[in-house]
Amino acid sequence: MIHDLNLMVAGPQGSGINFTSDTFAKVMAREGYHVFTNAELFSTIKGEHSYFRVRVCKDMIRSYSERIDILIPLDAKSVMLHAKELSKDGSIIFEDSLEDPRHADIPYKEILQTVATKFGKALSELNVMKNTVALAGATKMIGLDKEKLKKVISENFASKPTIASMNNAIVDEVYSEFSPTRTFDLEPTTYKKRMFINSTHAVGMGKVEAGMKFQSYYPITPASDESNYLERVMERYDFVVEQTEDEIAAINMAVAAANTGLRSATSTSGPGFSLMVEALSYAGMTETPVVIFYYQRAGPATGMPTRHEQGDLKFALSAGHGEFPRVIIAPGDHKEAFYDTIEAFNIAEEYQLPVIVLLDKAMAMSNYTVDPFDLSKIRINRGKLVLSETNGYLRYKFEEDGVSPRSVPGIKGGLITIAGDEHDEDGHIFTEDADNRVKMMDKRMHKMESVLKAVNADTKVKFYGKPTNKKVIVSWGSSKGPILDVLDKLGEYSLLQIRMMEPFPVEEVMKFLKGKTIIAIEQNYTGQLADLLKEKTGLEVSSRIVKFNGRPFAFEEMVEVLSKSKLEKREVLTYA
Amino acid sequence: MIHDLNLMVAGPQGSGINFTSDTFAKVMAREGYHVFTNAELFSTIKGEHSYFRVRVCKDMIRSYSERIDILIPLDAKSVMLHAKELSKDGSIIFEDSLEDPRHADIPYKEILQTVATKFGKALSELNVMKNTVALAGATKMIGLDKEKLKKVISENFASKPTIASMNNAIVDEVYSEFSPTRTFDLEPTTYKKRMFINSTHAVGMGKVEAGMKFQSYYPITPASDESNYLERVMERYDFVVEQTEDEIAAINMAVAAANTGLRSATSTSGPGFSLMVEALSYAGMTETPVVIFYYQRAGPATGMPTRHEQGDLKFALSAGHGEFPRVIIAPGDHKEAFYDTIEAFNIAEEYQLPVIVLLDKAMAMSNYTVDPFDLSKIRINRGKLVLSETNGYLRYKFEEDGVSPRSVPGIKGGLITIAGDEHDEDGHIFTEDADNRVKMMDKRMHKMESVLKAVNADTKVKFYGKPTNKKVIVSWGSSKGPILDVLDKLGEYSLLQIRMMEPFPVEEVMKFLKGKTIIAIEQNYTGQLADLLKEKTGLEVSSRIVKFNGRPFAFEEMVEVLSKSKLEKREVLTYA
Amino acid sequence: MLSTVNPPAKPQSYKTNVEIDWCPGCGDFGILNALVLALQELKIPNENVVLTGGIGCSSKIPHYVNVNTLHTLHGRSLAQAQAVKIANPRLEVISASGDGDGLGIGSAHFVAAGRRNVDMTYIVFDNGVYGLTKGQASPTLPYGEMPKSIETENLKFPVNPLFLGLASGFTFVARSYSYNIKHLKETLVKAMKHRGLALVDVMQPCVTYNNINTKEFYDPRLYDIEKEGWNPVANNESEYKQKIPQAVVKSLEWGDRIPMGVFMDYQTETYDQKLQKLVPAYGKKNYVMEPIESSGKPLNDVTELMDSFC
Amino acid sequence: MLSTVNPPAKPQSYKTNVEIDWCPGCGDFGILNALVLALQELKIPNENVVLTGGIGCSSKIPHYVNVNTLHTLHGRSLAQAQAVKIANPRLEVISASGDGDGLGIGSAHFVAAGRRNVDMTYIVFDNGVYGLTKGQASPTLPYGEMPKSIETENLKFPVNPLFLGLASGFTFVARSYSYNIKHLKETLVKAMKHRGLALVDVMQPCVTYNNINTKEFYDPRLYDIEKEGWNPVANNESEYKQKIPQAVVKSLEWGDRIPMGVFMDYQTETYDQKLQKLVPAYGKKNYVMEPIESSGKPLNDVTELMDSFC
Ligand SMILES: Cc1ncc(C[n+]2csc(CCOP(=O)(O)OP(=O)(O)O)c2C)c(N)n1
Ligand SMILES: Cc1ncc(C[n+]2csc(CCOP(=O)(O)OP(=O)(O)O)c2C)c(N)n1
Ligand code: SF4
Ligand code: SF4
Ligand SMILES: [Mg+2]
Ligand SMILES: [Mg+2]
Repeated sequence: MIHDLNLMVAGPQGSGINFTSDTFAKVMAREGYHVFTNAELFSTIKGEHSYFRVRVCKDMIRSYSERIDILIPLDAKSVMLHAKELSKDGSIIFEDSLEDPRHADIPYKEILQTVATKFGKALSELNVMKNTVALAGATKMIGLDKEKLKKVISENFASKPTIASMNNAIVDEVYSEFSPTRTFDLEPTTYKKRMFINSTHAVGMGKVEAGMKFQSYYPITPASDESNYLERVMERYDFVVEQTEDEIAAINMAVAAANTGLRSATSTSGPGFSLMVEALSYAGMTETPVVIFYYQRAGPATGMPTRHEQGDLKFALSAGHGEFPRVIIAPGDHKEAFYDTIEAFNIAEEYQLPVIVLLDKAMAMSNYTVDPFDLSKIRINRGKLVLSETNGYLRYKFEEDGVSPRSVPGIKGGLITIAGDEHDEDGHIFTEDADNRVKMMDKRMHKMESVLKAVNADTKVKFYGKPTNKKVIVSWGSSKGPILDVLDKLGEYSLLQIRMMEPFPVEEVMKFLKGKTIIAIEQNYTGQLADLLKEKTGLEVSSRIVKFNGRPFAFEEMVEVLSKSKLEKREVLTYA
Repeated sequence: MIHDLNLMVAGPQGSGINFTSDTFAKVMAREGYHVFTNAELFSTIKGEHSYFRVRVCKDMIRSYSERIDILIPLDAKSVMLHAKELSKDGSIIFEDSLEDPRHADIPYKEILQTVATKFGKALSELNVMKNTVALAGATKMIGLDKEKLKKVISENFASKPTIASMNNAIVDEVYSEFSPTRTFDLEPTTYKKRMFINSTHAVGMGKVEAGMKFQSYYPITPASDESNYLERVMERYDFVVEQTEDEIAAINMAVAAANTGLRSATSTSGPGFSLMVEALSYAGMTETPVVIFYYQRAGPATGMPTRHEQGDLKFALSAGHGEFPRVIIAPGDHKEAFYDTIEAFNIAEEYQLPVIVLLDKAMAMSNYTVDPFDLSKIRINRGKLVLSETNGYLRYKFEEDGVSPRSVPGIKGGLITIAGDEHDEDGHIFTEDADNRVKMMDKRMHKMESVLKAVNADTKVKFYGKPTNKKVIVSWGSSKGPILDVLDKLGEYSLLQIRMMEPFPVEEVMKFLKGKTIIAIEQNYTGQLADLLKEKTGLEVSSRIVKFNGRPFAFEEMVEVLSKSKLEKREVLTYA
Repeated sequence: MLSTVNPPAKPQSYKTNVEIDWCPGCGDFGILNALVLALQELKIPNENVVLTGGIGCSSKIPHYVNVNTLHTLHGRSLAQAQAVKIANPRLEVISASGDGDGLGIGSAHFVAAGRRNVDMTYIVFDNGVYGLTKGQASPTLPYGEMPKSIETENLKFPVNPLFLGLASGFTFVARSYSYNIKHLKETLVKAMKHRGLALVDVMQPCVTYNNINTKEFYDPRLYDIEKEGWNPVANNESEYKQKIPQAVVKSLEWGDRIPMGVFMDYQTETYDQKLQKLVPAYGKKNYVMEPIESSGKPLNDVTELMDSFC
Repeated sequence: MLSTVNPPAKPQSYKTNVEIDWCPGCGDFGILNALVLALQELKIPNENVVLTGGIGCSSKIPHYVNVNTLHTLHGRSLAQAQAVKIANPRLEVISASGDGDGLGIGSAHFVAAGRRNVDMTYIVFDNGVYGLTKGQASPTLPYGEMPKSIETENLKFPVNPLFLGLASGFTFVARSYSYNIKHLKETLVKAMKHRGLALVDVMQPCVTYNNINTKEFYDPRLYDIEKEGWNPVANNESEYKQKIPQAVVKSLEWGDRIPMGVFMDYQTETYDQKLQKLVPAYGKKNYVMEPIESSGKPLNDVTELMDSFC
């Protein structure tokens, strides 16, 4: 009986790795298992070596494992590269014969020939279906009912019934012709309905639920998956997704649509965000409720576009010239990504400022199982939006709480004047008066305190583990998953996940960290959260555990480093 | 006998305020006085109310004073706005008669009529020369030899001799017709040759001396004054100044010209810098020696384009996605601006990284007297530049010190491959190998330590005042001037001017600040240097003295706040 | 232009009380006056008009017109204006830019705007210089010229806004003149009535910095192409393709005679019509007024979406 | 093009050993091959050639050509290339961009480049999609089309690179085809020989994402305008002005017959010639090789400048 099973599909990009691993994952998720996947691909379209990992377990898992139980290499290069990572009791499913005793000898050619004949096709036409052979081989080794696999295949090819039938015929053949010498006896589980998604889906659904009506974007890895997902559902939920000429247009359009009265957002990654910072500053100055979804990837410059990193925290914190209020929220998993998306729109509209939701490639490209979201508790708050006739209207009126009523074009008596120059209450820019300047700066900057007061504790930080533990890890974003997986194993650590980066929740953080030995774990070079922590609280971390080779944390390296008797000031993790 | 004299010229923009105050300043500088000016103008072309201050003293002065001794209002509005600021022993020079006893009654009309007749002109044609009447009135009150004024006027109108003669005839008339009731007896001084310049000139001369061959820019206040100055001298010193279509092109062109082998730079202000950050990240990734001159102005967004602020420190520190090395130097006066400019090019080429020279509007638009630069000690270091035939060349070769030899196009055997994606030693991008990534990140980031080791102490910090003082002010940029002026008066304070912001000179800073009561003085809202200090050293300032109304520090408000028996945690200065 | 205003409301004055800070004699005044007259003629309720500007002397015009205004960033007037119209197609949207703003830093948006054909009007204040930053060369300054504000002669060939507008796909392309308020007003009215993206390039002397392209320069040169028989209307795609090269020929004229008037007026699918292909309810519902919550509870329900992932 | 190479050196191979990662069958291969052949024909020493790329599948071409290469940022290939040539006019400079890179995010540089007329060659890899980000619509994708990689049909009208090139002031404008290596090579040779800014728009099928603009689509449609009698050479400004509208007419053809060849070839002042008006020594001295110091001491002396402020 094994607790978790790790499958890897490896091969040239474009050879169906994605299809194979996803189908497997989906089948296992339907069984009620928790499934976690990790995709490592090149920034090219076809041909370069890539690999996907699928980890399956009856308990919740949030990181990939270095251990491979079943390896499905789609070419000889992948055998060479990955066979050494395969556990000694593991199994390789490969079409050609191998010297390796772990080779699961499935009669590929015969199976395909049988099915080809049955459907009156040439053998070569079935080449693309080799992956199905491997897939069925794997599920058979796990002892899965073949009908379950066939059901998912049928759904995948819903629009191409013949293809579905052929693939399913292959499944039947594999199940009848292949008698595995090794099998994998996974601890059983009971069925629970779960979604198999990544954060681009979670954010997308969050945007729909939040009532977003306008999203502008410019294609970029890994952010555009989210926009492309939204394009698929915009017809059904009535909103506009606009692909722009560049990221400058993307954010300017989102800002303008927000000032026209729609909930608006844009999504991007590092290079694109760099082009957006002038307009971010503008959104701060003009008190525009716009939400920016920032999917970090390995930088600097074009960097490694399909690889992971949390390297842009400090940049997001101070991007844009001049000083203006902004809110930054960093969800740590897909579930948080969904709820935080809605919260981000609420904060943006209540306080009339730009909100950045900071995500990363690991969240964008790692699919895993998530319980369906609880929609009953969701609330929408549009703040002081004025949608009916008014008079004596001033867009930037000084109010007790610093937030002015917000009219939009089309409202009788509510003409707006939005200005990126310093302005008076009416939005006009010709004062340059020193006192007005001070009042307007105070008005805008004061919002940070208001946000800090209003936002609930859970949105700011989350604490995991025993409160009495002496050692507390601080971390953020997708690093949370691998850390939690290890906490379950190593009881002496707790984790403080910082979720709101700006305004920084000093009070909540101090509550959990004062007097503790603090370890920062982040996926960047310098340890940006550790710096921020010191700037905001004066607290010094005793060790910075960092990783910056473009790959997310592996379960094993996390166990390894945290099991050390003494942590160095800087620990660099390098599993790949 | 007065120690310093303060003159103000006020009026609608475009009415010659600039000419009047500059001429006066130049005449006094020629006398051997130290002269300091401050310009407050609107972000418009003509008509809006503006004012220039000129302060004159035999000792060095570095700030403006609220006290006005001579007021030259060019319209009635200026009388109304500024007469109240005039000291009770002061004098107003205005064409129309005033109730104010301080009015210096110069017979404008008669004087102009006399000169008009002499030159056979209509009186109306001399309207534009009213400022000369006021100017001569002022110099007469100071007891200045009229020939000295006439000499400067002749130089100003060198290409228009008739205009010069007419203006000088006016001077003669004023000196003969006007007998001031009040005079200003300024402490005498001895002549010393000094330049009357602002930082755009200092930087411009620094660039010429440094051998810069390519500057790209897009017009923006106040940075473009520097480029426009360079355009005036490029013919003589052989280099190219290129006005681009936007700031994105400006920095990309500077980067490309640098990689082609020229010392290259670009100059901008906040909104423009925001558009440059993607390419800044690229310069870090590609190890390109490019220098960016960043003239801060009041933000956010378009903000107050002609007003002062030091609001972009944190932005400059972390601008650009991903992590890469950069150097940031912040000169505190025009002299430092000159030498730092040359140093910036040296550092950029020695370490092959982007260098940001952080300036501000107060430096860009405040002309004052500066001793001629000492050119004898200037050194040029181009680092590992390869300009002759080579072989086995690799642009990003791993070397002990992390700096690879740098070839450029045109060198036999020295083909370069520059890449903004992560790359191998040869600049090719197809590895995405995890180990190579780690090595390349280390290579680049390691430069920060090297710079910190190599740069001399004076470039990092400067300390002023008694080392034994318990109270130390930390500050940066143009705030230094007003603070030094006050230190001379209040002996209990010392000043630590932080000049290198990145890499941060922790050691040098600790040396001067450990155990002291620290006061941060900055011209921004939040106290950005204080934050940086805390992040880097853990040191907490006891008070943040800030100003963010768009005007530089006045001498008096600085004295006032530092004379307080107890400073609050936050002190906001608001003189305008 | 706004299809129907129902019920027609009586507009308030279209001028604000804000003090105007352009230099005396600046061509910008004429554009302001003509725009106000055009709005008066069309009688669109003030609250249904949105005017955007970039950054520059010209781009301050929003503050002087009593409608909804967005004073945006340098070069971004057109990008923001299009989004306003996409967000709420019931609004009448006008965008103003300087020649630097629109044809230099903003030209990527200019080219892309032609691809959308959003139903709005874009006015370029064409003065050959960067007024607000003290008179540097703008993209339309002719080659070799050196207005008094510039250190060195202009080494760049000029952008021709009309030619570029035609090439980019603007469906209405016109030139007018800030000192001919009647022609300018009429041109603006036509531009606003046009369904689709309209470009109005306005010769606008900058009296402070550009001492070459002055009133004295333009007055004797400008002539009205429509008066000389040009019919800009293209009734279908083939007429459009046939008229484009002719319009290009006219746009290239510069010298003793400078043409003004409407060069092209072609009606084809606008962006709102096109969006309906993807989102059938688009434009039928008013997204701005459409509630997204009821007592704080979201009106959208993603259950279906969640199920698709199970 | 590089005026004279003296002494003419024998170039090494123009191909690198780097493994090419385009999809099998991609049109990009043809462009690479044609470019290498063109360089071979012109025999410019490798070290005197600079090739820049933006970001995209196409923009990876620098890694495959054995010359100096700058793999820049998305949309900035042309901006950087111009600066290389300005910095060192002795170099032969070629810039590559995808259609998204060059005509979308980079189009402000495209328009501005026409104003300078830097002597260099700009190759646009025109495949109708954003290849590297998985096939979204690029600015040249025809209206209403929906290649298999796209969620929704394309609502934008396409940019016409030739028309836009003519309007922006490119002095050499051509179209070729990646599967017609002979024509493409000859076109590239002409472009490089042209003194001034040359645009070569290459029809480049993306076999992975664009199942509409394929080899099967282009093969029967493309015809050579020069073979049908078009003479693109304009010998002076008036010929240029006269030929522009004719070239525009040709550029508008699209459908059963798609024209390729050189549409415009006009020689006028290049940017290096123009720069000499302001900086007489420009181009005479080689700034890159010119020393700026001697034993560490600066060779420039600003004493004169300092004096001017005293
Ligand atoms: C990103 C950015 N760069 C530069 C500027 C500075 N700037 C302000 S106005 C202007 C040019 C204005 O010229 P134009 O658009 O022709 O308008 P005009 O003033 O001539 O009406 C510039 C460059 C800015 N505000 N923002
Ligand atoms: C600023 C920025 N935005 C977005 C991207 C993502 N990106 C990479 S390639 C590409 C488009 C490539 O399309 P194209 O230029 O047509 O080249 P192709 O791949 O089709 O050859 C995009 C949008 C990026 N690298 N940088
Ligand atoms: S500078 Fe020129 S464009 Fe600007 S307001 Fe003055 S005259 Fe008009
Ligand atoms: S995705 Fe298209 S353009 Fe890119 S390499 Fe593949 S075929 Fe070529
Ligand atoms: Mg202009
Ligand atoms: Mg493309």
